[in-house]
Amino acid sequence: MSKLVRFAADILYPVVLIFGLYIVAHGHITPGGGFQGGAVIATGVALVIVAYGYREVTQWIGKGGLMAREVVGLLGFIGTALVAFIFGMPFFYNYLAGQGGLFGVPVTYGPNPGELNTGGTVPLMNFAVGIEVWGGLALVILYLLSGLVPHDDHEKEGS
Amino acid sequence: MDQWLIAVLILGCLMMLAAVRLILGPTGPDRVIAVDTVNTFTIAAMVILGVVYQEIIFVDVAIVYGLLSFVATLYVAKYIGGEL
Amino acid sequence: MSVLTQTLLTGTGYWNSLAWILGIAVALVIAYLIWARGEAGWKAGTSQTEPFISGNPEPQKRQVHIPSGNLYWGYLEAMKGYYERIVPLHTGDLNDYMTWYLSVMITILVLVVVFA
Amino acid sequence: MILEFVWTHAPALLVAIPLLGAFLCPVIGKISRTTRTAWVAGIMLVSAIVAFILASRVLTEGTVLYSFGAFDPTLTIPMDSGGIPIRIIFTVDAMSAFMDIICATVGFSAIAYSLSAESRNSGLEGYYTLFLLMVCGVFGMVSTGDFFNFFVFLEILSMASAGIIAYRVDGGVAVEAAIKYFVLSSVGAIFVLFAIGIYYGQYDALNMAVIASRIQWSTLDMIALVMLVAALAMKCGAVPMHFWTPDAYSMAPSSATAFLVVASQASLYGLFRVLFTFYNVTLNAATMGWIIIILGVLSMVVGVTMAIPQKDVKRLMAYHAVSQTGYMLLGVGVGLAVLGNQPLMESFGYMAMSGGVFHILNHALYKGLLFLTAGAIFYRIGTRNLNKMGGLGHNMKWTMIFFIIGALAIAGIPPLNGFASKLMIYESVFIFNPVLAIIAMVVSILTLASFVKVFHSIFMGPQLPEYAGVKEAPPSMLLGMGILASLAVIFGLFPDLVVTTLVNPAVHALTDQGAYIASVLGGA
Amino acid sequence: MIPFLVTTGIAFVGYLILTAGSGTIGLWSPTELIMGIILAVVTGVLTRNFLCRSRDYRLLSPGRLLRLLVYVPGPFFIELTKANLDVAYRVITGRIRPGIIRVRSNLKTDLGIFMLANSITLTPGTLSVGIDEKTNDLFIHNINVGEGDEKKEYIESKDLFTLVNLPSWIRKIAERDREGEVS
Amino acid sequence: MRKIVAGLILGALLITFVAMILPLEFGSPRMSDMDDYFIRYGQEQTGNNNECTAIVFDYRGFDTIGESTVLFTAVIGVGIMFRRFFGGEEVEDE
Amino acid sequence: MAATLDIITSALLGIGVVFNALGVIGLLRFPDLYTRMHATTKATTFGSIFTSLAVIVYGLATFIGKSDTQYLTLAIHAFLAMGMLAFTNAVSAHALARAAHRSGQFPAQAVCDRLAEAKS
Amino acid sequence: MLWNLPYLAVVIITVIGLAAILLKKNLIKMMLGINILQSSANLFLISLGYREGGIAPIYTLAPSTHMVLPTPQALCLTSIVIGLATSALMLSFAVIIHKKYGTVDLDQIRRLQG
Amino acid sequence: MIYEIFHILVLAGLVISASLTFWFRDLLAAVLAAGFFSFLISLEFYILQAPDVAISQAAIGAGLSTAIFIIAIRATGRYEGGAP
Repeated sequence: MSKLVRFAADILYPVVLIFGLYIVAHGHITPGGGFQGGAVIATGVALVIVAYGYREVTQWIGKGGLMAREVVGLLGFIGTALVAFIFGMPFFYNYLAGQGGLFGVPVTYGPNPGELNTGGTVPLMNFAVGIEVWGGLALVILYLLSGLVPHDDHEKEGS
Repeated sequence: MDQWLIAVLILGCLMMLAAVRLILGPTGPDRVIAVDTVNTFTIAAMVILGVVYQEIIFVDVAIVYGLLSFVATLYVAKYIGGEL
Repeated sequence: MSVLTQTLLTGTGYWNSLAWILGIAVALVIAYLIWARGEAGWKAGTSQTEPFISGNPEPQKRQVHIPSGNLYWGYLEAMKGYYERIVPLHTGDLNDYMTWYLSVMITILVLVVVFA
Repeated sequence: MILEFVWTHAPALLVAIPLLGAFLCPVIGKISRTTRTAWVAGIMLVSAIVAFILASRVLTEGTVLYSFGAFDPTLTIPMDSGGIPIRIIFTVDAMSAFMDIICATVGFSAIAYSLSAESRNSGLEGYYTLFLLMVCGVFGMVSTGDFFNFFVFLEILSMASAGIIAYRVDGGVAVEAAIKYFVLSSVGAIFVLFAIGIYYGQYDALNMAVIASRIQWSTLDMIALVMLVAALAMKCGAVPMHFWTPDAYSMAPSSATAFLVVASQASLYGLFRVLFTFYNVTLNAATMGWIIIILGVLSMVVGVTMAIPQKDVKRLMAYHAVSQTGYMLLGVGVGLAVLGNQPLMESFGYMAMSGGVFHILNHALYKGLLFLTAGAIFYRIGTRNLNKMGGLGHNMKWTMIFFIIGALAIAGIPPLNGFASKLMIYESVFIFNPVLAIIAMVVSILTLASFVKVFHSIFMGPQLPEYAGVKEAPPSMLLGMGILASLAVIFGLFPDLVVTTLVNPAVHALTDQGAYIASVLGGA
Repeated sequence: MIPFLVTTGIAFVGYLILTAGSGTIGLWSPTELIMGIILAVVTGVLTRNFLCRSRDYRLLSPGRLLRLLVYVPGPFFIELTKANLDVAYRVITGRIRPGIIRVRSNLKTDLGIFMLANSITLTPGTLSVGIDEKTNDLFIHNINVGEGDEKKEYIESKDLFTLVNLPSWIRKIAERDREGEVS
Repeated sequence: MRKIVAGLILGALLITFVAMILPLEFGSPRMSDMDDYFIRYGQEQTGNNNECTAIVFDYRGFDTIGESTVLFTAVIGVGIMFRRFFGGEEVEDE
Repeated sequence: MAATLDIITSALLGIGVVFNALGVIGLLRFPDLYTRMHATTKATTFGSIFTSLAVIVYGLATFIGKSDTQYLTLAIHAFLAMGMLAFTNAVSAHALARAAHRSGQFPAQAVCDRLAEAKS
Repeated sequence: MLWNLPYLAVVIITVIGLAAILLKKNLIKMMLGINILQSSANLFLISLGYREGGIAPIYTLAPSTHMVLPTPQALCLTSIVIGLATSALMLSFAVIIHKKYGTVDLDQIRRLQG
Repeated sequence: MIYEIFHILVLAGLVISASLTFWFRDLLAAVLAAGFFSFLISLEFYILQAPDVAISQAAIGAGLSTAIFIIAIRATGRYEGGAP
């Protein structure tokens, strides 16, 4: 794409990123959450990809890094759930809610604008899912685009 | 409060009118601008509906829309331009 | 242990594991006896291993081999009318697959509604 | 200590361990081949052990409940939620334990087999990831007690299956098979989602026990029943909707095919769960039973007749899989047709259902074994075309023995396991309707005939010159086949062991709707 | 290091704008501020090479920022209004004389050409169709090409705007201070 | 032929679905015990103002891990499709 | 107070809707792609800015009246949506026009086409 | 007032999606049909949970606490993700099919038959 | 009243855009119609008070889904049943 679009992508990518992270972080008090925020960020990556083209982007954003992001997100999710076993609780027990400290501040009941540090394990899981979706959806786009760029191997075994 | 609802209704009608160009449009880019127009109206309608419902948080949806429909347009444009 | 030797009741059938093990053992003993009656003069690598077909030379392995397509020729010929109808149904067309699926769904629905 | 922990948390670990293994597999696969091998085999072994522990717990204690995220039962079924569980509950009854055991056994054998069978391919960490995800999907589908959760695991299973069917990309035929399977299964899954919506809209509940306890026979329930039955019957390959089966089974890698059999049986489990646990006697049992019987008979006949002229060995076996699915549907359908009638149930209904359910286990064993032997042959000679094969018995003796065991078992020759379940089906169905039993026997004979052909054309005959240098399959493949073959023989010799300990509890768990509801909702 | 700081700062400001009205420290609550710093650092680490690709920090000086803030609702909005009235006139009457012309911009920086192109797209009956990547010349589709303009090789960018000289504003915002330094 | 069959099927499905929606009533769910429980107690039990997130990540968290797994499966599947091959690939035969 | 607010917001909404309508009419009426793009890009952006402005004015006025911070948030978020809209609309219009020109679609009734000349 | 119109829309959209699946020969078109079908299922779920005059199930400073049912929204989120994953996998299959067969016409993607 | 009319308009738009997706033979136009469908269904979710789902559908339908479909069209071919 032209220089203007590339410049716009450069400007918009941080904006999209911070906005996606905002959606992820506020998943438990405003609409949004891990999946939505992750999808927003992944769309930001797709924006960079479309502005600069597949070959150039793969030098900055590797598939390995995205896959690592996805695996880390999933492990964080399942790990957050598994930690409940250490406390002798069942799988997916919300062991932080209402306990005070990090993310455990008791909420005021009824309509209120909400505090960030409530919700127990939910914000942690939100972040984990956000990271996972970020990696996953960006990888899907990269892989599909790699189907358009002919590799040498593909050329050979295509017959 | 009626003015908000009337504005939303008119925007809805305009959306349908823009869909006419989506049907007629002889070439790809014509259809793309029709969809782009619908998209703009959707965002405007969402912002106004946020006031109608008295729910401030709903406006976030419009921001997401504004940011992301751009990407789809870029992909289509890149495809039409033969660069993809 | 009792479960191992119990008889499986199938209404009219009879299935005792002990009886089967016994039967297999007897069969093995008989097989051993037959095997033991054979002569011990066999040697590998001699002309003993080659087949003797009325003194003629051994045909090519390829010619002796019967490929599977030639098996059951008679059966396929007899059932030709059936196969001519059933094989073309497997068109390999995805639309047909979907059509079959949805039509079976509709049929079941009609049956259920009618007989309800 | 650890045993106690596993004993308590077995239902959660059953899904969590394969998931963890799958999530780490792409990373660990990057380190080295041996690490990856050890990781995959270890994960599969551990989850198999957990499955067996869970099964033993179910068989000793009765239905096991595990609710995610709450110890306190009042948090799961609180006083003022109208008696509806608010969290996801895993309800592992005897039928689920039965399916868990099948999945664990076949999964472990197939993994052991695949360690050397697939070693020549690229992208192996993806392969093993998808395999573990399939295992996870089957475990989740069979042990969940929440209907939406069932849908999610169904999607995981079908997606992982589609990926694994398309695994050998080159040529494109595998991808074609995968896309056919995947389009069908995703449309089916959408209908399942519609059915979930209908249940939710009517009863405001997603828990299976709650739906079962409240279900009536209204129009909406009828439509939901039809959607579910059609979708799940399609996914297990009943006849007018079986077209994807030969495509997918013949094109997947062999170890995955052995597991795809289990995957389609998980859908069969879902079908039985819907029919027996949800509707049970509110259903018009005779109509629905006859529908299932007709599907089963069609599957048997069409499957076996289509199998005979096939040239591709795996495609032939896939048609046999369709045919064997017909036996299960027939047995269980007869049980369903007489469901409300207690004397008839006592005289032959339970027996027919035991036959059908026992056949699930047997089919998984011998069909898995047959697919694995076909894969071993393909691994060594590089073709699946029966016309090009011949004389392999000289080179691959162990494979031949395993193939004989599998072929005789599928044909129902005593004393192998196929005979036991088929005998139960024949005799009970004969009382119900003699024609059906005769059809079943004829199909069995045709199965034997078809496998005689396969056996003859693969192993018999003179040693062909182009296959002179063919060696025996590698040891890990033999291990995988050996496990299944020995189980087939043992279950054939001691069928009563299985029938009394596993199958009869499973059948009673299926038919007894009240016990299922009571175990979740407590009392009443 | 500077790109990281700049990006982090901008991201933090963005986060603060998004969460305004959440608490009592100014408009923000303490947890929001802490979370904002963390997320801004993450954004800074990941996108520092995108936002500051050209290593051009001119816009950071307060004077230019102020001018930008004045520019958007001021001259730009006036032109926008005028352009829309123009479009309304043409929509109703259907009187058009389109053509693609070349505009010499004399802008060097990416930001400058970006602002000019967007201003052109949104303002008088013009639409930027292409850009010459070397000389930063814009190709513009004009809905009503002036008499005689189609003969010229190129036209100056300030001729496009009738009320306010937008290119000079952009130059003051995005380019070097004195035009003499442009080389 | 195909069009006729498809038309019949679609017509039957249309009737089925219309029969499906007729007993339902838009705007007033038949029962809402479970959801009323979520609305009433969700905030104090999990500390989430957003009940939807509370359900997604707490009450039905296990569904969500299934959902993430579905996405992961899709990514792995797509990755397998577009992988680079090395020599010695298994060959298909017809 | 409330009546004044109603009048102001109604006026802003009215302007916005009118310009949006003009944009759609232009979209339907103009002969070729580029002129249509003129209509949609400018008019709908301008119209949507005005509808958003109505929301912003409403939010700020209510914030000042009730001193309830959520209305401030409403105004800010509406402002952000507006900004995003203007920004992305301009860039996507440019990208689309460029792509259309690259794909060989030239303006109808054009008096001159320097880009095609420059490319050839 | 509104009667069952959203449900009616769901029905029509579902039938259109199924028609695309049954009649269209192009794989991509078929996938668009599946996409539409998936969306209609989502819309069905959300419509089930709507309560007349309810507000979104989020405790902000909204005027009342008469909320729409939250569970269908949670289910719908899951189902949307599943739909996207399905589309991605299917499209990658279609791309590979085109690479190997040179077509996405279903009449020609029939090497597996009989 | 106005609100209901708007609601009905959106539902009608949904049906129209779905049939357009079915009807177009140019796949690019079909994908654009699917994008239009996605906008409208997101607006419908918004109207039905499900902002979470609306954001999700916006992010998926507006951005990623269209992009993926466009890439697939580029990789396969633009016209259904061969070029016109």
